[in-house]
Amino acid sequence: MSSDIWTFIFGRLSWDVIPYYDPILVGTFAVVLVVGLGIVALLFKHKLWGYLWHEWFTSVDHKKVGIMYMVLGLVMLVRGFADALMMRLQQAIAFNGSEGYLNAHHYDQLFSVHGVIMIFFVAMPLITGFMNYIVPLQIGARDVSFPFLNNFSFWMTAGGAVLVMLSLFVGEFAQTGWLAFPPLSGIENSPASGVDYYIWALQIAGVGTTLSGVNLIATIIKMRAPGMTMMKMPVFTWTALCTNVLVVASFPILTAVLTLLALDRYVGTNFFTNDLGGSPMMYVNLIWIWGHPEVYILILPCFGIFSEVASTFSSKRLFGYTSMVYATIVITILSYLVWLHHFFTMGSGASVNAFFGITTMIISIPTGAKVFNWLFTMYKGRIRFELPMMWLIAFMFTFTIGGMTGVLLAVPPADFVLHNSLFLVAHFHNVIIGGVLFGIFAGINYWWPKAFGYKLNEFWGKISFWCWVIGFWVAFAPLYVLGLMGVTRRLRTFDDPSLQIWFIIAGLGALIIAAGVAAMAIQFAVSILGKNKDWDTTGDPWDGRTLEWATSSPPPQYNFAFTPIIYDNDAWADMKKRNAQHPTQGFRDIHMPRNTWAGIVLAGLSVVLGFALIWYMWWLAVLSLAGIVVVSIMHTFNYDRDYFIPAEAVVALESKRHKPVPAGE
Amino acid sequence: MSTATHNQPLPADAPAHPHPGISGDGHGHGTRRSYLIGFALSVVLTAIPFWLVMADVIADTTIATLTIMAFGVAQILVHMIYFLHMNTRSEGGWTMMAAIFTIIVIVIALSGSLWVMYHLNTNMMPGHVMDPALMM
Amino acid sequence: MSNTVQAEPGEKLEFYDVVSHEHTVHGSTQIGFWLYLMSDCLIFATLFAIYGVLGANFAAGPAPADLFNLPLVAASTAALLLSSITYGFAMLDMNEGKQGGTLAWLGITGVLGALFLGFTLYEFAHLIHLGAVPQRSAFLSAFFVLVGTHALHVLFGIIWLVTLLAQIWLKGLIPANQIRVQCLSMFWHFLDVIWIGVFTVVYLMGMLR
Amino acid sequence: MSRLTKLFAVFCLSIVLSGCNAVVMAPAGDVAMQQRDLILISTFLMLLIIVPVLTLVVVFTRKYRATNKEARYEPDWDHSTHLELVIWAAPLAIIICLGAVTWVSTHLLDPYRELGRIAPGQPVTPDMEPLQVEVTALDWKWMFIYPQYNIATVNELVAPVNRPISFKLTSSTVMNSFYIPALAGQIYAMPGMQTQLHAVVNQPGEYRGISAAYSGHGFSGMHFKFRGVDDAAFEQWVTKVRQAPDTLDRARYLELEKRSENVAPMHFASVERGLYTAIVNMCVERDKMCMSEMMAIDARGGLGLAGIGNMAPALYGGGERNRAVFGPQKTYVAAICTVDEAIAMTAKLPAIGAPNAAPFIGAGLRQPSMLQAAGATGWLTGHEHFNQTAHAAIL
Ligand code: HEA
Ligand code: HEA
Ligand code: CUA
Ligand SMILES: [Cu+2]
Repeated sequence: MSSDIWTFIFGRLSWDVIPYYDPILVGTFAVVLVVGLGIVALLFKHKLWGYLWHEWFTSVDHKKVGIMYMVLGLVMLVRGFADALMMRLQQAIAFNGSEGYLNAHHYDQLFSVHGVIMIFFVAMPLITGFMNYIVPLQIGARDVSFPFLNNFSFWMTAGGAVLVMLSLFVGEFAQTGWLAFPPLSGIENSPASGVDYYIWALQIAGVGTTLSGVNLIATIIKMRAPGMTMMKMPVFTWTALCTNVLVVASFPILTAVLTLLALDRYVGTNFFTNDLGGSPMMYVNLIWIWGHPEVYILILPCFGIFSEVASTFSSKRLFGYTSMVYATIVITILSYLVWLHHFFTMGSGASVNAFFGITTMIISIPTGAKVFNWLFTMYKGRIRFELPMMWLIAFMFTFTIGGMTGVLLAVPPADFVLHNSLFLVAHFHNVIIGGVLFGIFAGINYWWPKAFGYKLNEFWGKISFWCWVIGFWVAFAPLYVLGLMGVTRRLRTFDDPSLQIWFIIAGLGALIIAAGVAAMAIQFAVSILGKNKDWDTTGDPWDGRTLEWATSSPPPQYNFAFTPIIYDNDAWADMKKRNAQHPTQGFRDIHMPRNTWAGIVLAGLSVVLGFALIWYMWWLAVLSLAGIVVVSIMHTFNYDRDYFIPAEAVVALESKRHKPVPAGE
Repeated sequence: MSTATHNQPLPADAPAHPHPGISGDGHGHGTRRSYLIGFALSVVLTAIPFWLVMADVIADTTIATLTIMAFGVAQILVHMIYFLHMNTRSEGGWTMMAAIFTIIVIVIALSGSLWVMYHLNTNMMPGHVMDPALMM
Repeated sequence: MSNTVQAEPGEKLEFYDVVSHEHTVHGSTQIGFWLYLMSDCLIFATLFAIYGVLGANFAAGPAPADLFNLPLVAASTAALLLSSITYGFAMLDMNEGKQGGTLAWLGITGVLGALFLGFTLYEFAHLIHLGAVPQRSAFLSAFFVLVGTHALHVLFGIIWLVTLLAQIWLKGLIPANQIRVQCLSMFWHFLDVIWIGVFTVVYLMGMLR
Repeated sequence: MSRLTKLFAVFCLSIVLSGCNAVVMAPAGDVAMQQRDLILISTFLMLLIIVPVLTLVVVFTRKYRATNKEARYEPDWDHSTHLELVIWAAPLAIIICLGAVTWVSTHLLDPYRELGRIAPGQPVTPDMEPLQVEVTALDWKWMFIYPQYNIATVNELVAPVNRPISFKLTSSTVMNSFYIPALAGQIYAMPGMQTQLHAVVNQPGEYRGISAAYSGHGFSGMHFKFRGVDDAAFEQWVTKVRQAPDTLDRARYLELEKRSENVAPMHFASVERGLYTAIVNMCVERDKMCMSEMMAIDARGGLGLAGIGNMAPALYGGGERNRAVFGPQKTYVAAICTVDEAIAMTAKLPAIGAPNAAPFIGAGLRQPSMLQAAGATGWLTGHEHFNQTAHAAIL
């Protein structure tokens, strides 16, 4: 029977799952197709495939991997933002009996996919990108501990993103919210492919995230330059360490929980079902044990970025280094003690709620200490209002208020009226945009000259800055008000016409943000294409204080021809002050890891495996799994993983690039 | 996390430059003797709880449970020390640190989950008054 | 407090490591692998938490006392325990540079691991034959997944072990291979530790209930 | 700086108050009112430190801008023990106050707790018999059973003012959250489980009731009207519902339970005995074992190997309904007792008793008569102190 054969080959994949009836998606698909084909054609025309493959895709250089993470994050930002704009539009018009322009099937995917993309494929890649790029430089290392693993981790993250993007055109995404609570996400209530996309995209990306966490911790522990004790580590590196500790200690929980959900869906076990002893509440409990640390995973590196920015642009040592470090550690540990604040209203009783409410509030103490430390870093400084510094100031305003509303939500009886309301939505966008995104933008502006050798255009940067800050408040302040009006999240239509005005304002705010995004795109374009680029030959355009500024911009493959020796936690500022001279001779061969195709191939096979599992193509699943095993084993038989850059080449590079350190200050 | 290493002077071989060779960084080796001791201990620590349960030695379930768990913990420690060669020195104390942190997280997650779920269940599961006479 | 080293005026500090010893390739492998094990440990912790919470939800079906066969568990525990000491002997031989001994002890370890796996599979088959399938109750789901995940790890360990045998065979006890033997050793003993948790919590405490 | 502080406080307050239809800020029920007060109290407590922080941001960035060569510049000043102490102590102090407020209010406003008062100064008296409402969240509508009146409604909830209401909640398929912003905080409604909520409505009127936890495609339309009416009107309404043609028995419920969106209100003149208990126990289908029975059996160690086969095919919803690819046919555990026996044996979870008024002032938290003379019976000195500070800041 031909249908049997079809089912065997394609599982439950059929023409019906292609949403060709949806004009919005068809339009999107057309655009994606045209742009995609255009890019592919261009790459062929300029014969860039080989370049990309050899110089980027297979590269194990932490700097290139870092940049690839950033590109992935920025591309996915555009997707996540498109979703956000669509939601804003829908919510602005779906009044007075109007259904808006999106049906439930579509809208419910939108907020789920928006949350997933923004958290997993925007914020995570961006901060991982920074950590990858900056940490080895800041600790004076040649690369990360496990360069191959680094490349592999990146491709697994990218693989997850590919699956999410596929769900747009083949099948559907989950319609469950970004954490996919059962029983709603169980097979009975969500039989279609959406939740399976969710599960496998996150599983694949999760493997990458966990491994990159292991990698960066090992790097920070083992690869620090001589003299750099823990308490001389730059603050960004400290926050990176704590973030990755959080990653390694929380992502496995996500992996396990999603596996169990998958088992419920695929083999009919009863972990989170209503019947036969399952407990959906246990899923909620476990996923938040991961979920809460996750938000601190996002914010901690941004705290680090801001610490670097604060001291650099105040031309001053960071105030309270020690308390900064301890605050970071305290936040790390506390973040495991608060998860229940996401489900106060589930009914665990007053004592439990009060306990978790108070532990949650306690987090504002170390966070507050950090805020004050930044403040007193500026105190008695000489503040230069460059773009990163502007983002810092905007952050201090915005994040503090977002943090305050967070503490309000931590008061259980208050949360009983604010939980799942738009007030909550406003809270987390307030901390995520005002904290994480602003931090990332500060970081991009700050480290761009390091990565590419020239500063970003300031004019467009400022326009973008103002659009973002103003746009943010216009877009999200109304949500606070709406939350107080008792409006819940994830609503597609409204029947109270008096609410509409607020949604329209919020929509306008999102448009202002869009202008900010556009300005940022222009900023990048102008800076990249600009004829009279502001080339930086010193490697140290901001008068920086940490080691990444001690090498040229962009840094050579091996980062440092000579490993620096550290005496102070502002190592580079110290070297400048004491007039350290870069050696001009005594170069030696440098040992470097070799590029490898194994990472991208393994991740590719994982994507195929995920796709096969989503669509029940069992033969393909078995094949790709076997492929993964075989390739992995093959990879372990490859002992030839490194090579030496000969001293002469180093000398050539250095003489071309490395200017002697400018004396004094 | 790393309170132990704070502010310590640079160790003789700096972290960035581990000894060449493989077993340098203080990852302990066992000796034949230590392996055998560990093995003997774990045989004993396994046999006793099995015996306790299989021969129904302790009548009180709670005490029996606690005893068995104590044996389990003891044996885990034996394995960590004699087979995994855990000590405060290996890898500059980082293995120990990582293990301790993991244990803390596990304790929090396990006991927290049990605590939370216990309260959730008692607060919302319907009870049932069993009258044995009614059962079949 | 400033962390600056106060240099005496005129004292010359070295700012660059000119006499640099080269980075070793494998300097971070052990700590890295250990960190991975910690993350794996958390996966098991989650499964234990699930078992702790759902382990008594029999859905009016069978309970541990109806299903478990302690002598069988004792036998598989013995196999695993023995395999950890044989692995230990492999490590000792490796440290003494005895390739043959290493290979032999590793081989024995693998066989014992396979034996353990056989016991687990036998138990699963038996339960499924009885109808006590993972789908029957939350308790059975939690049981199968916890024990099954451990078994999967053992399977993975065996595959790794076989690969390693081939690599030692081909390349000898070169440093890269020694590192791998050490990592596998950590993995193997780690599985022991997990198994202690499993037989204590699942089997022994289950029989007590 | 103090002027700025004042300005900011007034600004915040005006935002809060100007949202005149911000129902959370101006609710109609005593419980929600206390929650509103708590929001205000906490916010003011936090502003005590947030406002100075924001002010310092402005002051420092202006004063220490690079172009201002007047300002002191100390590039190596990076530590001050005194300052660090203040930095950690100031948030700590606020959190200690807030933590105390949290601990007390969380217990007082526990939704499981019976009401101690129906309004400030009006304690609940023994002759006030709480109105009982059994709430079931269905896909995608709300069903209310009034056990004392043996009537039921869908998407319409009516309650007499100033009479305590005691809700019991459950759900048929997925998690929902029952929320009437004007009345009281929300609580989840979950299948196979029962949660509780106690509340009272003080002002007559019509309010919105919603589901606050996303539950699927029909979620946006899953709301209902909640009306607070006087006693006479309530009796009238009950009479009206009793005259409805429809009645609610198991069969009708199974039909009602099926998915539907934007459902108009419905009335049921009578309700089959034990229906709600059967819903909570997921044994509306007659041959299915009730949760309570199953849990009691499990507590005694299950049914042994014999129990394995004690399964019945899930007739309702079709045995094939969306089973896992590799899963078995959908089945459920067959009942041993009859459902009625099982229901009869199901124990009701008692609510937590009314708050013990002694350690706290009166019943429930104080009204935020923030600007009125502070009562002498302050239960928390920090709280009193705060009132004065806030007072001072606003004036
Ligand atoms: C990192 C996290 C993150 C970020 C940045 C955002 C950003 C935004 N979010 Fe979102 N949001 C979430 C995380 C995030 N969100 C989560 C977790 C949910 C919950 C999901 C759920 O309910 O399950 C949610 C839900 C959510 C909702 C649903 C509310 C509801 O439930 O009713 C809405 C409604 O409009 C919304 C809007 C927006 C808007 C307008 C932005 C804007 O601020 C968008 C900002 C724009 C950008 C971030 C794009 C910038 C682009 C660039 C800078 C790229 C430039 C580069 C090149 C050109 C190369 N978000
Ligand atoms: C980067 C992300 C991020 C960050 C940093 C935070 C930070 C905080 N969050 Fe937030 N939160 C989210 C992302 C984040 N959150 C997300 C995504 C959700 C929703 C998920 C979902 O449901 O989909 C959420 C939800 C959420 C809830 C659940 C609400 C509900 O579901 O009903 C709560 C409740 O306690 C909460 C609290 C807090 C607190 C107390 C902080 C604190 O860390 C804030 C600390 C900071 C400050 C307080 C400001 C600075 C401090 C001072 C100036 C010192 C003095 C201040 C005081 C003494 C008050 N958050
Ligand atoms: Cu049998 Cu109750
Ligand atoms: Cu949280």
